[in-house]
Amino acid sequence: MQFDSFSAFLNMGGYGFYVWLSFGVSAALIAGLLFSSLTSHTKVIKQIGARQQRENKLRQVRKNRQNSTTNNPNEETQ
Amino acid sequence: MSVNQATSLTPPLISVTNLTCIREERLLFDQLNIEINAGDIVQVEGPNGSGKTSLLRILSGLSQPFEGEVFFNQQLISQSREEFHQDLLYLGHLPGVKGEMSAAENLSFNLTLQGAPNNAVNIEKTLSAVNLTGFEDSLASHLSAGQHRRISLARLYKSTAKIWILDEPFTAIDKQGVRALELLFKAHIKQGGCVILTTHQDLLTFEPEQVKKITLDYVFD
Amino acid sequence: MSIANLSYRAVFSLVLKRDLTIAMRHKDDIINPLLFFVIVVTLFPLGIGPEAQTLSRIAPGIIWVAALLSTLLSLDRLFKSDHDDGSLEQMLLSPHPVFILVLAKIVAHWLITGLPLILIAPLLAVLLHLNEQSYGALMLTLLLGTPVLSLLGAIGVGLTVGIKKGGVLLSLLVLPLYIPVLIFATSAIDTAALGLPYSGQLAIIAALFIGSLTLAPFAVGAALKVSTN
Amino acid sequence: MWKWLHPYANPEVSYHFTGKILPWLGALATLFLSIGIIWALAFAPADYQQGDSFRIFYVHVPAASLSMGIYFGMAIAAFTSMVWQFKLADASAAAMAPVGAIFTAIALITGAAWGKPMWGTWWIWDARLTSELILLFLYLGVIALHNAFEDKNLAGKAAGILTLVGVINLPIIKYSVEWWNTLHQGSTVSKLGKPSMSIDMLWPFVFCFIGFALLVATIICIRFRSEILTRNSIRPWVRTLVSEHLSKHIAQEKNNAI
Repeated sequence: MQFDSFSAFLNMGGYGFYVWLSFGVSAALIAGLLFSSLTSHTKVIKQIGARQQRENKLRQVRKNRQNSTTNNPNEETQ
Repeated sequence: MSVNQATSLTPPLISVTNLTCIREERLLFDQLNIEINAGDIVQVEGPNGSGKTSLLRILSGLSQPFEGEVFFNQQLISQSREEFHQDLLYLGHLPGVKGEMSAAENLSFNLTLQGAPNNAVNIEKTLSAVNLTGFEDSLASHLSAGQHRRISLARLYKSTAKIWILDEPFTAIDKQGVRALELLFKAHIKQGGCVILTTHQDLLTFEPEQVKKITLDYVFD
Repeated sequence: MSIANLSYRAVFSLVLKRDLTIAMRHKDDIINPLLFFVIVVTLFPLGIGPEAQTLSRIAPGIIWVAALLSTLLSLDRLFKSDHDDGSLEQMLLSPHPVFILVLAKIVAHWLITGLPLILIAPLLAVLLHLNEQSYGALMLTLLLGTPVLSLLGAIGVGLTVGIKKGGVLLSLLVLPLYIPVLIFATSAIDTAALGLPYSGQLAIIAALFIGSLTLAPFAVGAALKVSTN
Repeated sequence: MWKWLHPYANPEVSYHFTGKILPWLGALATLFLSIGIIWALAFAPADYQQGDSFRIFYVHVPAASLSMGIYFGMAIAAFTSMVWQFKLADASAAAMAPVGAIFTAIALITGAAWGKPMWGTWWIWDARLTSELILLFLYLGVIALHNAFEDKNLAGKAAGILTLVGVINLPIIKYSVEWWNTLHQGSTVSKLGKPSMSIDMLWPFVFCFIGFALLVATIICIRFRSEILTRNSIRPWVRTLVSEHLSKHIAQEKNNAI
């Protein structure tokens, strides 16, 4: 241990402000990056899920529409 | 979705395998296979946003598909770029006409760039074929959108390319002009060329069974 | 095949002539960047003060930074209008190698915007009390340096031409690439003011010119293919 | 080499592979970083000239060299994707850019905080700081270009071209800035640099460096995985994965509600 007391550790031989500033800003930036990377992963999954649901709905609508337009004439001819 | 039932023995002019296209994370078409032979006229149809323009741009090599390959004379178009482009005439939505140049200058530049033979007399004749007599020397910025389109369509009359890819060639063209263009297409496919086009109206002078259709309807808006 | 094959030189001069014709009929493209150059340079004495000594000290930097900015301003015209009216697609679809077409367009751009800058620069140097020994260096660095600006700038335009609001983005992409030219050019002019030989800096700018001349057209070609996709 | 690499060229395989190594990477990064940082802050000796301000070195130097390293990594990825049409390389380059930009920013800020007690001013046009600043501009350019394209495949290609142009320029810029710096240096300024390091300074530095490198790898891995998902959103494997994930999520929310 290089420092006698906790306050000496904080003081960093008079350079405390600069040392803690650099370590603090670095930690904050990295934490922010880590956080945004993790949330963007779940956001991407949610986006893809939402689009899938929308596409499924559209597919359903199209199928219904096709059934209603193609089935009727078929019944008449048969 | 094969256009041709593989009746001819000659290899197809253009063939496409397993073409998949994604635009803005939307699937436009999936695993498309097409063969286009000399003498074919192909109409690509589908609702707005179904990827007609994207397909034409992929066929011309302007866009890269997400997956799949386009072959010209059984060679990848990326590997035979020069030969392919010599045999290709693509006209997109945009006419490619500079407002600062006259109609004649525009046509002459475009023809020279494509390597088609041209001279002053020829240019005048070609412009008159698209009803632009008297406008040869007027700056294109003074002409209308329809006239711009006709300047770009004028290249068809002098083109030596076998493959014509035309995106909505009939927009802003009157009925007479459409008829003239269709006659031009007929002559072109008779000479062993092929025409691939999108259009909202049906082709008038062609028999319905003469026109091969590619339908794109893989839409999820 | 009945296609009359054009030689590379014929294609080059065809495109060059076309671009020059268009520029001559649309003179704003030549005059506006030039006016911008002049105005930016005249702003500095107004902002800093008219002392001849201060001005002559910073004259090389001012002239070069103004040249960078006015080149940046004019870059937009390089491919934008061709992209918007569809002629760019047609050029990419021509059977000729893309780098020839691109090179012709860049040369045309330099003739339209770079050359007038060089011609008017001595006049502005007088306004800024540039050291008398530095005029030769100023002209030579501009002569070798402005083509580099056009070449590197073309890469940025190629990348941003398909983007709707590409103007600001373009400056972000291009300006960092201009830094070496700026450093060596101003240093050559400074060195000349001291009466020392500046051939070293000139040689480096020449090397940058040769390097960008050989590599940039291919990068621009690739960028345009992405932008028209 | 290619045979060995081939299975990993498949997006699905590399998604699952990175998913497996991710916890290990994260754990190793935490281990090395916590040892390194505590050692650097509390146990490493103070520099005989710079005193305790020297401790900034343990963050500044790893961040600066990693910021350059990530740019070169991006350039290699861009080159691979351009030459071999290797789509995953684009995804990895896209994952690297923001990480590199953040580490460049860290190098700049710690450099300024180190410079203030040393030079008496926050900013000095020192060669290393200046080229770091220009590197930040290059990163921001790549990121901005990436964001300007809506189609991620196109964005990757465009950013790749810019990265390659940048990587050719980077040595030239670095050299020109160094040369410019020596030219304009009036008074002798004590440069930021590595004083002769004693062995009890070296070890914490090694731990910090490896720790930061592992941290970078971890974050790139996380981002890489989301890039793979966005680029392959139409694939069946992504669809099943997403629906499984969402159903699990919904079940969890129900449990929470109860």
